[in-house]
Amino acid sequence: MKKLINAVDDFVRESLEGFELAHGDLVKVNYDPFVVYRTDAPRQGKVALVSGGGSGHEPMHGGFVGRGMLDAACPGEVFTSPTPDQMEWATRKVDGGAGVLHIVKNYSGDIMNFEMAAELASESGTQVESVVIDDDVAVRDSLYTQGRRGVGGTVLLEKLVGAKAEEGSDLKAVTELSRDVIANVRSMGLALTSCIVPAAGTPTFELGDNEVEIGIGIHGEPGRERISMESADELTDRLAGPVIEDLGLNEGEEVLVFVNSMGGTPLAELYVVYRHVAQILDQGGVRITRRLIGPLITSLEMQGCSITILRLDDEKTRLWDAPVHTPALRWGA
Amino acid sequence: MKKLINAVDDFVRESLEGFELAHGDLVKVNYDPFVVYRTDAPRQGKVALVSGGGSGHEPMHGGFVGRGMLDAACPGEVFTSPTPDQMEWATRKVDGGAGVLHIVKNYSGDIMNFEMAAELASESGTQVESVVIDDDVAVRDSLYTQGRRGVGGTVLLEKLVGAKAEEGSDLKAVTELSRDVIANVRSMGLALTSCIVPAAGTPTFELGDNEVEIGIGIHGEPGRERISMESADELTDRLAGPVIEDLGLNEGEEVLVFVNSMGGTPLAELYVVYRHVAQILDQGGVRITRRLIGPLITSLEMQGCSITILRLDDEKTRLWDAPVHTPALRWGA
Amino acid sequence: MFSSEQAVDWVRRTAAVIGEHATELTKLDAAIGDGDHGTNMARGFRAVLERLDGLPEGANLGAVFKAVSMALIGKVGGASGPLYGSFYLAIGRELGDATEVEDGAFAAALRAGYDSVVARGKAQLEDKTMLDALHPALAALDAALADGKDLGAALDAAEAAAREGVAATIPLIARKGRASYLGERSRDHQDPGATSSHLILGVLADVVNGR
Amino acid sequence: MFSSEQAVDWVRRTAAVIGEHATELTKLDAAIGDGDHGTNMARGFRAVLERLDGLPEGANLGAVFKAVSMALIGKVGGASGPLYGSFYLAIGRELGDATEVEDGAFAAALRAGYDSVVARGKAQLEDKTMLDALHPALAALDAALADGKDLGAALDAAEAAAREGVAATIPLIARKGRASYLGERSRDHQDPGATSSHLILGVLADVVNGR
Ligand SMILES: Nc1ncnc2c1ncn2[C@@H]1O[C@H](COP(=O)(O)OP(=O)(O)O)[C@@H](O)[C@H]1O
Ligand SMILES: Nc1ncnc2c1ncn2[C@@H]1O[C@H](COP(=O)(O)OP(=O)(O)O)[C@@H](O)[C@H]1O
Ligand SMILES: [Mg+2]
Ligand SMILES: [Mg+2]
Ligand SMILES: [Mg+2]
Ligand SMILES: [Mg+2]
Repeated sequence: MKKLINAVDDFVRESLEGFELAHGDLVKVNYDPFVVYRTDAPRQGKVALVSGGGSGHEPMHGGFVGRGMLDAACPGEVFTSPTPDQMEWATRKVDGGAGVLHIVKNYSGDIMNFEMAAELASESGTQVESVVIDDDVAVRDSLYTQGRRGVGGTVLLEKLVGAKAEEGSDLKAVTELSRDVIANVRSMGLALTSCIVPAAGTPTFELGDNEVEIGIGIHGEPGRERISMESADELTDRLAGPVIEDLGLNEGEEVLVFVNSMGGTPLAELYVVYRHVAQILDQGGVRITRRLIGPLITSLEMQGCSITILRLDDEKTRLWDAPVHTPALRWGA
Repeated sequence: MKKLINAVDDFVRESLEGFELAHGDLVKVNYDPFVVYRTDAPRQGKVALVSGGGSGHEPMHGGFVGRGMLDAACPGEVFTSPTPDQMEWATRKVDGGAGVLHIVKNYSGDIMNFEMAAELASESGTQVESVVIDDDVAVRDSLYTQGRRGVGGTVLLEKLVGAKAEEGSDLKAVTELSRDVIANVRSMGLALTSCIVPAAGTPTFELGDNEVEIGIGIHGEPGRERISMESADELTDRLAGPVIEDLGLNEGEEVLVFVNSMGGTPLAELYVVYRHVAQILDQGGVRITRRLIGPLITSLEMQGCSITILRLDDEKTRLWDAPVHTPALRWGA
Repeated sequence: MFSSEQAVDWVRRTAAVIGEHATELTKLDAAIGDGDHGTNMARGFRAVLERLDGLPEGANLGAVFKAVSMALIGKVGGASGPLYGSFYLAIGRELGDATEVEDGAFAAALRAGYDSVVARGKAQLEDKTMLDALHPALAALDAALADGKDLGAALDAAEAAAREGVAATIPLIARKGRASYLGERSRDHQDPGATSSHLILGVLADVVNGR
Repeated sequence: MFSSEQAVDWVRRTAAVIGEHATELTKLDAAIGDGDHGTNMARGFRAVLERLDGLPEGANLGAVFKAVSMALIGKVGGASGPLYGSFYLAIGRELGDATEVEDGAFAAALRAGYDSVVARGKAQLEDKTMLDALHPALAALDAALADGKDLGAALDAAEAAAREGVAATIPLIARKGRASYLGERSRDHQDPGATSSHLILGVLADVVNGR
């Protein structure tokens, strides 16, 4: 394992220290327990957004803390859900009296830890709502299983809901928008290589020189099928197809397309993928009116990509365009 | 070789097509010859900036075309200098009557191709100046050799000079600022893995499981020495030391620190590196007042990083903060 | 009878055993999860040891298990953190300020721990989770005690049942936890959480039997 | 005598030979450069072939070499693009609208090509570049012609000298081009550009000798 780290056990903390040193104008970091929060927290009267998840997905979530997006993020160990004390600390810290929304990705660990935190926080009188995002169409949904994972849609959710909260909407409206976004966003990803979890030191899975894992999760969980390597356009068809179908997109609709790198895939290749997504949607008469391209929800150094499509309406488009100023996403400010 | 590409020969063009589809509000792409240029070019009375170099370093340079930065960029084949017809086409296209500055990285190929283009363009009456950036301290400089390579400093140069030109400064002033920036910026990089040039299909160089290439170029040119793996802090010392020494930084000075990923190294590791750079400079009494962290001048999927330090003064700080709106860098707009 | 001393002994030795099996647990999790179960559990039980050092001499059973649960909830993360945290939390709540309890009372406490794992995780039997090791084990424990066996013998029966439960997870298709994302492909793999549950019960049997 | 037909033949056969040796050239460049010399040259000479197809029957020498140079300048990129582009451009300028020239005139044209490579690249002998193959070759060519040898024999001498020149680049430390960044480490590697120059002259000798 060759990584730019010191002691494995110090990786998350040292990375957070560098992050705070770099972006101290926007964020502060608490180290026990780990919480990244806005320097201006709590914002009185504003609904506060708290998200969190395992580390190794940078810039998500810490990179999305700041004006127009999250109030706090709770980084767990690499690929491991954060613990309730983190979410509780964050919730108390950013609560501005208007309530706190927990943005949770659909993993049993994340859900249970956030649940415990919400229980603790409500005991102390804070009003907490939580929403669970499950946009990964690679996982067939069912009442009897864990259901779909939360992946790329999380980034878009945090941007849109962050803008809504920044506008001064109340907890009910912010929560409703979250559910609306979750209902209108889908994703699917693939891996060309595995990643190496520092604590493990060896690749999470083995992938042959000519193999691709389709439907990979963001934690190196194996996907639904393993195929032999294909062209970028063919692979793009495999990801975009299920996403478009599951969204039930119709001619004339407007969407935001998000092509994400798993960490190790360079930007130039993402544009090759975006090119074909645009061709596919164009053939279907769907209009791409907004887009996001880059490594925003990653799996350490994994090579691969994911495609996320969000159905837009006027409000979502307006909220997407609203100013955002965080370490990882910035415009209009 | 597993990459998200179609036919190898179509890679650069298809990536540019995706890039134009994604960022058509900011840039247009000409396909014969390849040139990325601002949608609003030529800007009458504004000094125009033209840069270029091999592809495979995305987002550089095409991602830096737009308001407050470049007017045009000429992408060559992967890791191969663009050809004179590209620079000539770009120069004519963006010339707004106030002259054109060619920003050239110090590689014999880049220099010779830009030279030929400048000769052709001046024949047709356009006033062309050119500056050569050579910030890589890994290469020992000498009158008798090619001299240092142009690496990370190029990104900072293009931002600062872009802001200067946007302000309406004339060709002389813009050229002088360029030379001033070049005199005050130094870089050095390392590689943990090689990259694979699509046309070659095999790694440019072999690096053992425990080896690091110190002083790597951005084209997978071997560096100055190969050592066995060390901790992030030790490796950071190896890069930052020569950079700081060569810049001759003194206590009390202000700098911009740019920690760059070679493409395959995840953001979380860059922050570990940034953390230690900050510690080193802090010990030396040097103040980091601006910073840039991310994959901005890459070598395809190579794992590794580079550290660039720019000595700041009031003007450079002001120009850094000036609004920029390009596909890859955006603030204040 | 089960005493605070045995409780501390159980937990300390569990920490050691989890440490020894961390790599194995992580490997199992890498196959159908995300490859961190061993690391999570080892990190959690290291924190448990620190907490125990902070406990006063002769602390009661409630205090011991509360400390264990807080350490796990605060350090394990993932799915197993809240689950094992709830497990020990409920055991401690059940045993309260006693420093020694009857076999039946201890068995009832373990049952309360199990119920709270179910409440937290909302999994069902044969979802390929730790429940598939814990449930048969506690059933065997109760049955053995009902037959008049002593706690040591009953816990050996429980350990054996847990071991079978772990083996029985192999053919199952996961319906909870990360492994569930794999659907069919989760078959033919042993569940890591069931495996760690079996290890924990094994240590308990050894402690009570003075091995 | 050297004719337009021979010129076209030279260039077409060069395209084939470069294609065959592309991988070798790229390998050499990967060792001390950036691993694209073969790809660059092959891409350039494919463009050359297209240009030649566009040339009118019996085009003069100036037109042929101008076409070659434009194709290379427009398609090779890198360092070798402008350099070989300048090489053929100067040759063409020198030969102008003739369709056939004396041996001495052709040798002088090659010399002019060489001079313009020097002017463009500002390299010196023993900088470990294509100059180290071209220079000894042209010296041998001139000497042989001065001895009264015919062009074919003189070009064989030139090819032999170029081959030695290529070998002589191996111990050199590069002072120009990417290889120069390696300093000491550029030693013990053969220069790719010198190698391609030798291939080009080899084809010329074959063509003129009717091989
Ligand atoms: N809802 C649940 N109920 C009971 N046990 C569960 C549940 N979800 C997961 N588990 C157990 O947790 C184990 C995985 O734990 P761990 O790897 O530490 O957490 P994570 O899956 O978040 O990485 C699984 O093997 C399974 O036994
Ligand atoms: N200044 C120069 N003068 C003469 N030849 C040069 C010069 N710089 C480079 N070369 C030649 O060019 C060759 C490399 O060509 P190529 O790999 O195609 O370009 P690049 O180095 O830009 O990738 C070197 O092997 C060397 O022979
Ligand atoms: Mg986990
Ligand atoms: Mg090159
Ligand atoms: Mg796990
Ligand atoms: Mg080369």
